[in-house]
Amino acid sequence: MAEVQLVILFTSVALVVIGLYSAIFLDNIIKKIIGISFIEEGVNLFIVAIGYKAGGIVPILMPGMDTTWFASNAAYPLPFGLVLTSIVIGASTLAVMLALVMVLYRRYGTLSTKVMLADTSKREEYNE
Amino acid sequence: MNEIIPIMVIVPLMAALLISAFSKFNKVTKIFAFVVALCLPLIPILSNYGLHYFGGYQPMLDNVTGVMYHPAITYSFTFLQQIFIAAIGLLTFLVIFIYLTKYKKVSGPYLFLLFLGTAAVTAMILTDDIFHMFVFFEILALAQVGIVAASSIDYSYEMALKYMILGSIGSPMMLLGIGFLLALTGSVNVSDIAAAVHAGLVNATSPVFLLSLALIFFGWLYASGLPPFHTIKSGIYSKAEPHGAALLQSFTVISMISIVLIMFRIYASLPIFEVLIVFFSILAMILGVSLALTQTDFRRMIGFLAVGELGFIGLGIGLGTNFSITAGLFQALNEIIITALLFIGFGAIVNATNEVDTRKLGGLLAYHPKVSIMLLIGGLAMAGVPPLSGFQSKLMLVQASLSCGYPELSILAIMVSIATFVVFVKTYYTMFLKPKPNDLDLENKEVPKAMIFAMGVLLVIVILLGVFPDVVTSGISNFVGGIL
Amino acid sequence: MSKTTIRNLLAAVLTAIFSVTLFDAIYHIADMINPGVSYIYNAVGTQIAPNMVTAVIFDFRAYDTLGESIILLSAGLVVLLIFGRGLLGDKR
Amino acid sequence: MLEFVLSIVIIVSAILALIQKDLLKAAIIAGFSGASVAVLFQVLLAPDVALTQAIVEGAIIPIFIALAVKKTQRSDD
Repeated sequence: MAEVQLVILFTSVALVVIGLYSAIFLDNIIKKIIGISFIEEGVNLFIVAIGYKAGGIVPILMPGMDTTWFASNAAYPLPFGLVLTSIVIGASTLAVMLALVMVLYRRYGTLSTKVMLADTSKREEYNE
Repeated sequence: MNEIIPIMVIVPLMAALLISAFSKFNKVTKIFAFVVALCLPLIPILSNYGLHYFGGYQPMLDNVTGVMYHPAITYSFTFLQQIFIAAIGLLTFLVIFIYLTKYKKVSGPYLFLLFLGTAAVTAMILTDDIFHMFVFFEILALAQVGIVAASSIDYSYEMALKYMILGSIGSPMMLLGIGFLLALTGSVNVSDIAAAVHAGLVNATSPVFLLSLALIFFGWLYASGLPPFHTIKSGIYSKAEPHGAALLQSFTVISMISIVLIMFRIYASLPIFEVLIVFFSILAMILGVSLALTQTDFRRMIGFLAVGELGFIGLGIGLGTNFSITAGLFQALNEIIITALLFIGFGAIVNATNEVDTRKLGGLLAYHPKVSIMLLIGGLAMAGVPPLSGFQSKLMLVQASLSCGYPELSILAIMVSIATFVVFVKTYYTMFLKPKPNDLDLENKEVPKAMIFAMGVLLVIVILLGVFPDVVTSGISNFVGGIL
Repeated sequence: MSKTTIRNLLAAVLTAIFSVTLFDAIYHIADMINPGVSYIYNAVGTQIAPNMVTAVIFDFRAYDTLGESIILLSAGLVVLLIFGRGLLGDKR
Repeated sequence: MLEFVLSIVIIVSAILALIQKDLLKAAIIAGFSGASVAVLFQVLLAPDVALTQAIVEGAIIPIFIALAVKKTQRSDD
């Protein structure tokens, strides 16, 4: 176990907690979305930190390296591959959310969640 | 190796891509979508059972530790997958048929989303790889949001944004749980993880393992719309076009059972796992039915009833015996078909009257007799009246909970069934039997023929499954014996 | 006490419990990491590509990468749909 | 030592982004946090992931958020 890894794991969880706090408690929808991007960042950082190997090397075979030595010293490539996928997924969902916010802002003229996402069943009764 | 298995996902995926690219040619798109949709239920029925390793990588032995690992994504195709993929394929065909006959000009993105959702749930139920399931789960979430946003119902964007925000909290939590499992076992293949847990390589009582269960469980609650997500899920159904809602609820059911089966294979040794599932299922049953009773919008009412029915599936799986899991999965199959029937039927009513408030409707029996009879049979099947299919699965559930030594649960299940019946009959009475209000305007429309056809097909399946349940249950029982 | 206050309080307590559990689990997990299948990737992958991450995402798990590109495409289409292309009925 | 500094930078900039009143500045600070995470990926022996992260979280997401802020109101009250 390495100190580097522990520090980074703690950072990742702190990011998740900060993001969770802002996604639950902040009222401004853009702030909520920034918080959600922090959650995704934290989870990605956590998974990459799993792949770290203390004293290891980058999992790229340089010319002249012995393959058996490489196999026992390289960092773990599976988590890195998973994170590459999940970064793109996070960005795509974020783009869709921002598009919805931009359209809804035109209708309500505010970014407050309390106004924008009020309970629809209550609002329908109110409008009638 | 079985080469046909990935075709089941690739066909709807490629159809979606081609339709979105060539949506300018209206007629060609229509014919193409119809033909592909017709193929969807046929492919699983015609193909053989087996495993498919992508890239041809067979399981490999790690020389250092002596453990077998699956290096590539694995798809497994058995009777359970076959029956569910055939059901979702048939439903997709009916929904696309209704859509194509309803609108003159097809919308490319909407057809894209319908096919994409089908491909995503097919991959989710086929896959044996937890991260691959997560990827297609995200695709499914985007497709659901798109289907809701495309509808012409008021406040659909608000509902889509709400669902999206909850989803962006729920799915990273699930990914975090997957990350914990990856750290503990070094693999994302479910067979590998389950083998590691059973061999005792993972300390099953460590807080890390429990936390991974909690995180994946949270993602499952979001995916299946059990409490605390029941309101948003029924809201999603009521804000989509009726035929879209029929497909959305089947997506929910299939993603629910595919995630819960994966969790069951990994965590079945933990006693708290089954307690958690039963607890949330009971909560869903009670909340679903009691909230359905208070609704005046009948789409919302069916949405809450659908959530309540999900509780029965969870109850069967949470009891954990072979018989009860078979009952739960059979209930899942019945629910897909019955709820789709109800959504399409009530959608026909919306189409004909442009009114969703039960208080303003009445006397529709004289105007739409076919729809009302079929809806009545669907509702009775949902409530569990013999000899329809809902009765068979609920009877199995009651027997299962009795034989597990929980008579309280069976009494509760019967009471919830009765409450479902009451809710349905109340709504049915106000819509169809009560005298017609004076200000209700019914001059114009016929119910589309495609909707009647779809309801008829689904009704035939409901009756057939009710009379011959053994066709399905014996196969599911074999599958369950394999995972226990 | 209004309903929103109670709900906020409950959410705060749950978030606090969750964060403490998460930190605790993280502290334990650093000792429990198991490389698992990554050894196989590092041993077999050298015959496929010099970069192991490329070998993972384009060979062993290429199907995930297909899913990723589908997500990008569908996000683009959903954004176009939200801005008004291909909606059903006469919305706006 | 580098990872300590970067961790503190990431957490502080995340908090700063969330208490910032001006949403445009918040977007830029969030991008700064994402770019620092990319450097941490480099420390963790994952250069490919670091490249993707630097492009996506460091540039594309702040640009998306800034676009959304430009089309909506700029401050948070």
